Amino acid sequence: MRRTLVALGIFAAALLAALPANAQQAIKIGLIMPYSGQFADTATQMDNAIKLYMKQRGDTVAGRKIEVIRKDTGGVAPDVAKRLAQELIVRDNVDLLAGFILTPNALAVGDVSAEAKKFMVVMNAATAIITTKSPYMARTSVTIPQLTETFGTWARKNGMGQVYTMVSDYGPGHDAEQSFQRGFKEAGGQVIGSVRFPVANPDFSAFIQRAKDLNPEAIFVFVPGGVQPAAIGKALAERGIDPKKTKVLGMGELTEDEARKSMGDASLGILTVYHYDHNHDSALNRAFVKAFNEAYGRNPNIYSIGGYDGMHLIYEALKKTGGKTDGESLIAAAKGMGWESPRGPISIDAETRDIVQTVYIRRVEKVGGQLLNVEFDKIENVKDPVKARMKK
Amino acid sequence: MSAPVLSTRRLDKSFGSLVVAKDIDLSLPRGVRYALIGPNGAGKTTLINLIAGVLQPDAGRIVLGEEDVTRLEPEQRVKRGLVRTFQINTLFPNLSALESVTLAVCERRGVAGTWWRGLTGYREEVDEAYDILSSLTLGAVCYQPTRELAYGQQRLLEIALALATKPRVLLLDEPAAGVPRDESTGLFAAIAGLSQELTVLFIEHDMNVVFRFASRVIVMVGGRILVEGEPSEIAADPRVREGYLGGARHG
Amino acid sequence: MTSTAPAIGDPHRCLRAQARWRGIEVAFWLATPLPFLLLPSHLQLASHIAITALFTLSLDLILGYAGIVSLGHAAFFGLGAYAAGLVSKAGWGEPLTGLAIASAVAGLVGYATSAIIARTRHLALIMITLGLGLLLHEGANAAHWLTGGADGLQGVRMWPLLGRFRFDLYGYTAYAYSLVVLFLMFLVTRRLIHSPFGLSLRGIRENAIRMPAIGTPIRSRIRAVYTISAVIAGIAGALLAQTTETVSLATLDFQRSAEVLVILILGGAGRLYGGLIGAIVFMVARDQFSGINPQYWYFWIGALLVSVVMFLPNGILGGLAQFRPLSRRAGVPAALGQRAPGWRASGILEGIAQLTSSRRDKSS
Amino acid sequence: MISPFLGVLFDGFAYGMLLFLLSVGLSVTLGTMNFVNLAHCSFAMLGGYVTVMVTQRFEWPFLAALPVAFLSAAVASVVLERTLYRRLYRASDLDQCLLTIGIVFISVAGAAYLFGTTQQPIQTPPYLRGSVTLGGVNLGVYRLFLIGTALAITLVLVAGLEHTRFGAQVRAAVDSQRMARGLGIDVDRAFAITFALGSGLAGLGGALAIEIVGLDPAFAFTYLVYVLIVVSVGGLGSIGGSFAAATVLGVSDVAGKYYIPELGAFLIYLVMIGLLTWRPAGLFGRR
Repeated sequence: MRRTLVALGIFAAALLAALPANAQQAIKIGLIMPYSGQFADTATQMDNAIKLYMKQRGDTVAGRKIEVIRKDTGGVAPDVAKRLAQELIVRDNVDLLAGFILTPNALAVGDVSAEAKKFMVVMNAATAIITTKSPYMARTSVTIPQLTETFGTWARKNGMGQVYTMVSDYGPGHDAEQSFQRGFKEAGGQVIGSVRFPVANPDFSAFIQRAKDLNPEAIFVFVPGGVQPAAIGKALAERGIDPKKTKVLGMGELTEDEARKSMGDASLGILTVYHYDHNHDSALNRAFVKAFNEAYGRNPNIYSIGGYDGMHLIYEALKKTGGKTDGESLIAAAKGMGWESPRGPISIDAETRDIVQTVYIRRVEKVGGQLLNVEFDKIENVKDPVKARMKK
Repeated sequence: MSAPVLSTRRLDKSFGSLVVAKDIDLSLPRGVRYALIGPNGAGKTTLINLIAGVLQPDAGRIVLGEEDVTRLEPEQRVKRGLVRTFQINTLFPNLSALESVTLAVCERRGVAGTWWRGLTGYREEVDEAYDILSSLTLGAVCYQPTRELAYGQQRLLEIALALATKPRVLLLDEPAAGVPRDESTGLFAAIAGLSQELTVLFIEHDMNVVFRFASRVIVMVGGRILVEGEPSEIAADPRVREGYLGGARHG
Repeated sequence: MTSTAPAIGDPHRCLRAQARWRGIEVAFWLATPLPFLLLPSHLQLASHIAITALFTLSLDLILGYAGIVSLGHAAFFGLGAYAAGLVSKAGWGEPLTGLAIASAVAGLVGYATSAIIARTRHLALIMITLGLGLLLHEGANAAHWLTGGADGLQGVRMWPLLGRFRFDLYGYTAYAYSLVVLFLMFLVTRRLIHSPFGLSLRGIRENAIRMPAIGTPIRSRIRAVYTISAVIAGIAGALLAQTTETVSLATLDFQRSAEVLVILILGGAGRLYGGLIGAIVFMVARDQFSGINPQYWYFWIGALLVSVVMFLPNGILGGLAQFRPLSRRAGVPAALGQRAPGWRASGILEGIAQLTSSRRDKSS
Repeated sequence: MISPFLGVLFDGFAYGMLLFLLSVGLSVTLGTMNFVNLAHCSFAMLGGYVTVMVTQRFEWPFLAALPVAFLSAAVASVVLERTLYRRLYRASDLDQCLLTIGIVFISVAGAAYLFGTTQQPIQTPPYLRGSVTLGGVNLGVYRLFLIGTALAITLVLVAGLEHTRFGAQVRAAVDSQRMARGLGIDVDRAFAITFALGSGLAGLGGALAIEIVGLDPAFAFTYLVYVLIVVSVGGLGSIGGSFAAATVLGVSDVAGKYYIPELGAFLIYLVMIGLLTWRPAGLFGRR
C-alpha cells in the first residue's frame, strides 16, 4: 500500500506544481540557459545583464508588466531545451523565448519557435545557421564567422604571410578554423598547418609543441571560454612562444579577464578579435560597466552585452507593437531595428534577422600596471559572411 | 570390473614451487563409492577442482567414459555428467531451495536459456525438482530462501543441486563438513541410497563413515596417491597407519 | 498472499504466486495515463519520464539481475537515438520502423561488446563500460559528417505516428507513444524475469561460482542479457530522438550514464519497479528544484540522494520493503520492493568478498 | 628529433604526476576501506578553492597555501567520515555510490554558491613560471615543481606504509580487518587517518592542478573520470600502482596528442581498456 501512496504522492506533487500562475496581463519571457553545469558562468553573466537592464528601464513596457521565467538546461541538452521551451509555452504560456547560450539548444528550440510562432531572441549562441531555423528568431550576440573571417582577412592585410591554426574539435571550433582560414587565404595568406584538440582537454603542451616545431609567423587559437583560455595561454608562454616574435591570434575568449589574470605578463601582445570588451571606450559603455560593477562586483563580458542588447531589442520591439506579442508583429518590429549599444552601433539585419555590428581588433597591453584588451583597429558594419554567401 | 566411467592419467598441478598434484592416476568403475582421504593439504580438494575443471592441470588427461574432457569448461563437464559439490556451502542465498533446484533441472534440460516463456510453464521441471528435494527430506522447507535453511539442510541442498544435473560421476567435497556426527550418518545414508548407476567420489575425514560407506578408498598424501584399495586393506596398510591414520586428526 | 508458504506438495502454487500480478502493480499502471487528464500541460515531462524509466529498466536488467555495473550504458541509448535520427534524416520519418532499426543497431553493438563484458568483472568491468561509452562519445564527435558533431544532428523530422497522430507541441502523442512502448517493454522484461532465463540470471547474481557446477554457461547468459538490455536502451534512445526530433552528443554523455545509474540506485536496483519509481522521483524532483532554483538545484538533488541513502537503504523500494518484513519470506525479487536485504551488485566490494572466500577454499 | 620527444615525455610525466596526486588518495581508501568514495574530487576541489581564497583574499604566498589546502581537505573528509561515511561501511557499494554522488552534487552547488561560477584565477609566484632549457629540452618550471612534489609525496607514503608502526597497522587492517582487530589494532582509527590522508592529498592535488587545468565548480565532476581511470588501471590500494598508471596514462595521453592528434581524445581510453583487458585487476592489483 505504501508504494501506491508514494506514486500518488508524486503525481500530487507534480499536479500542485502544474497550477499555472493565474494569467494576469503580464508579458512573460521564457529564459532558457545552462544555469548549472560547466556553462553556468556564461548564464550567470547574461542573467546579470538582463536583471540590470530591467532594473534600469523598469519592468513595464507598453503598459504591460514584464515577467521573466528562468529554466535551466544544465548544459548542452537540446532535448531538454526543447522540452522546456514547449512547457514554457503550454504550461506557463510565455509570449517569447530568450537566452540561449549554446548552439545545439538554440537550434532545437528554433523548431518550437517556428511551430508556435513565438518571437525568439538568441543572446549568445554563435553558429551562423541558427537564425535560419525559425522566421521569428533574431540574434543580438555575434556569429563566429563574423569575427574570425574578418580577422583572417585583417591578419593578411597586416603583413602576416603564413599561419598555423589550432582549435577545439567541436562545432564552433570548426567554424572558427574554417572561416579564419577562408578569410586569410582569400586575402592571399598561406596556412602551413592546423590541429584540432579534444574539447575536454586538460593539457595543451603537446599541441603547442607541434605548432612550435613548424615555427609559423602567427598562430590562430580558438578555445571555448571558461577553463581553457588561461590553460592554453600559460602553455604558450611555457613553451616559450613569445607574442612579440610569433604572433598569437585568437578570439576574445582567449584574453578574457580571468584568463589574463592567471596568464599574467604572458598575455602581453596577444591579438584578439571581438565585438565587445568592458574596456571599450564610450560614454555609454563606461556607464554600463559602472552600473554592472555596482550591481554584481565584476565586469560585464560578451554574454552580458548579448543579454543586455537582447533585452533592449525585446523592449523596443514591444514598444513598437504597442504590447502585441505575436511572433509576426514582434519579428516585424525587430527587423532592421538599429541602436547605439555599449559595444557601439548595432542593428538587426532586415533580411537575415542576424546582428550587424562593428568588429574590434585588440592587443593585450599594460595600462597603468593593468593588463587590458586595447582596441587599436576596427571594421564597421560587419554582417555574417556565411548568410551573405547563402544569398548568392 | 567394467570399463571405468572416469579416469585420470598422470595429472600434475603445482602453484609455483608448491606441488599440489603429482602423477594422479585414477580409474573409477560405474557404481562404486570411492572415498578420498588424506591429511589436510594433501590436495584432495585440488584434485576435485582439477577433475571438475575449476583448475587446469599442468599435465595429464581426464577421461569421462570414452571422451577426453581435460580441456572442457566446468559447465561442459557437468553437461556430460561430471558433477561436484562444495566443501563450503556454495548456494544461492536469496533463492528458495525449490528455485535453486528447478534452475539446475532447467539447465540440464536445456531450457534455462529461454526468456519468453514463464517458469510456471515448466511443470515437469518443477515437479522433478520438488521430487529430488522431497527425496532428500527438504520438501517441507523448499519454499524458504536458502539462507534461512538450517546448516544441515543446506548441506543436503548442495547434494540436491548436484543430483538435479543427473550426474554419472558425483564428486562430493566433504559432504558432511561441519555436520555433527550423528546427523552425518543420516546424510551418508542418503548418499548410499543413490542409484547404483551413479559413481561417487567423496572426501571424508571420519574413518568410521569412510569404512562404513566406501567400497574403495584412495589415500592422498602431499599431492600423490599413497595407496588405493578395499577399506579393509587400507585399514591394514602399515604406510597408511603411520602416514595418516596414526596420529590422524579426524574432521 | 505469498507471505505464507503454500501447503507442502504444491510447488506450482508458490511459483505462480511469485509471477502473479499484484494489485499494487495494476494500480501503478492504471495511474500512468492520469497525466492526460490531470496534467495536460506536463505531458512533455511525462514523456521524458517514461523514456528515462525505460532506459533505467534496461540498466536494471543487467545491474539488478545479472550484477553487471555499467557506467557506459548511455552508449546504447545514444546509438538508438542516432540510428533513429539518421533514419529520419535519410528521408524515412516513420516512427515504428525507426524504432525497430534503432533497436537492431543497439542490439548488434551490444552483442559485439558483450564479449568483453562477459570476460571482465568488478572495477575493471565498470571502467571498461565507461571507456567504451566515452570512446563512442568521442567517435560521434569526430564523425562530424555523419552526426553533426557538437551541434547535434540536424534535420530530424518525424512523420505522424501510425500516419495519424503528429507529434504535437503539448506532447499528447509523445507521451502516449512513450508510455505504450514503455509498457510493452516492461511486459517483456517482466516475463523475462519470471522465465527460466531470469532465474538463471538471479543465480548468476547470487553465486557466480556455483553456476558452472550446475551446468550454466555463464558467459553466454551474460552476453544474452547484455544484448537484450542494449536493445531496450536503444529503443529508449530512439524514443527520445523521435519525440523531441533532436539528437545530440548529450545522448551519449557520461553524465547520462551516471544519471541513469543514480536513478536506478535511487529507486532500488533488482526490483523491476525500482527504475520506474526512481525515474519518476528524480525527474519530478529535478523539474521542481530547477524550476524553483535554476542555479543551485543540484544542491537539493544531492540532499535528496543523501537522505534516501540514510533513511532508505537499498533505494526507495528497498527501504520501503523493510517496513514489510513479511514480503521478504516469499523472496520474490520481481514484485515491488521485494528483495532480501544485504544484497549487493557485483561491484568493487564483491571482489574483496571473492578474495576472502577463495582464500578459505585453499585452506581446506 | 630526440629533444621534442624528451619534451613530450617530460610533459606527459608531469601531467601524470598531477593525475597521481589527484587519485592516489582514492586508490588507498578504496583498497583499504573498500569504500566507494566518488566524492574524492570534491575534496580536491575544496583544496583548490581554499588555495585561491588564501592566495587571493589573504594574499598568502602560493607555497604557504598548499599545506592549508591539504589540511582543509583532510579535516573536511574526517568530518564527513564521522558523520556520514562511517554508517555506510557495511552498506552495499551501490548505496555508497549514491551517497557520495549526492555529496558531489551538493559540493558542486555549494562551490557555485560560495565562490561563484567563474573560472578561478591563480597567480603562481614568478619563480614557478616560465621554463628552463636543459640539453635542448624545454622544461616548464611549474611542471618540474609538480614532479618534485609528487615524487617526494610518493617516497613519504611508501616509506610511511613500509617502515612505520602505523603503516604496519594499516597494512594489517587491509589484509584482514578481523585479524587486525584481534591483534588489538584500532582499525577504525587507522582507517580514519588513512581516509584523511588520502583526501588531504586530493586537496593538495586540487591546489596544484589549478595552474594547469583551471578550477571551477564543475571540477568535482570533470576529474572524477580521470581519477577513476588511474585508480582502476593502477590497481586498488596500491600506491605504486597509481603512480605507474598515472605515469603511463599521462605520457601516452600527451605523446598521443603530439604524434597522432587525431587520436588525441581517444587515446587515454584506449590505453585504459587495453590495460584492463590485459590485467583486469590493474597493473599492481592484488586480485
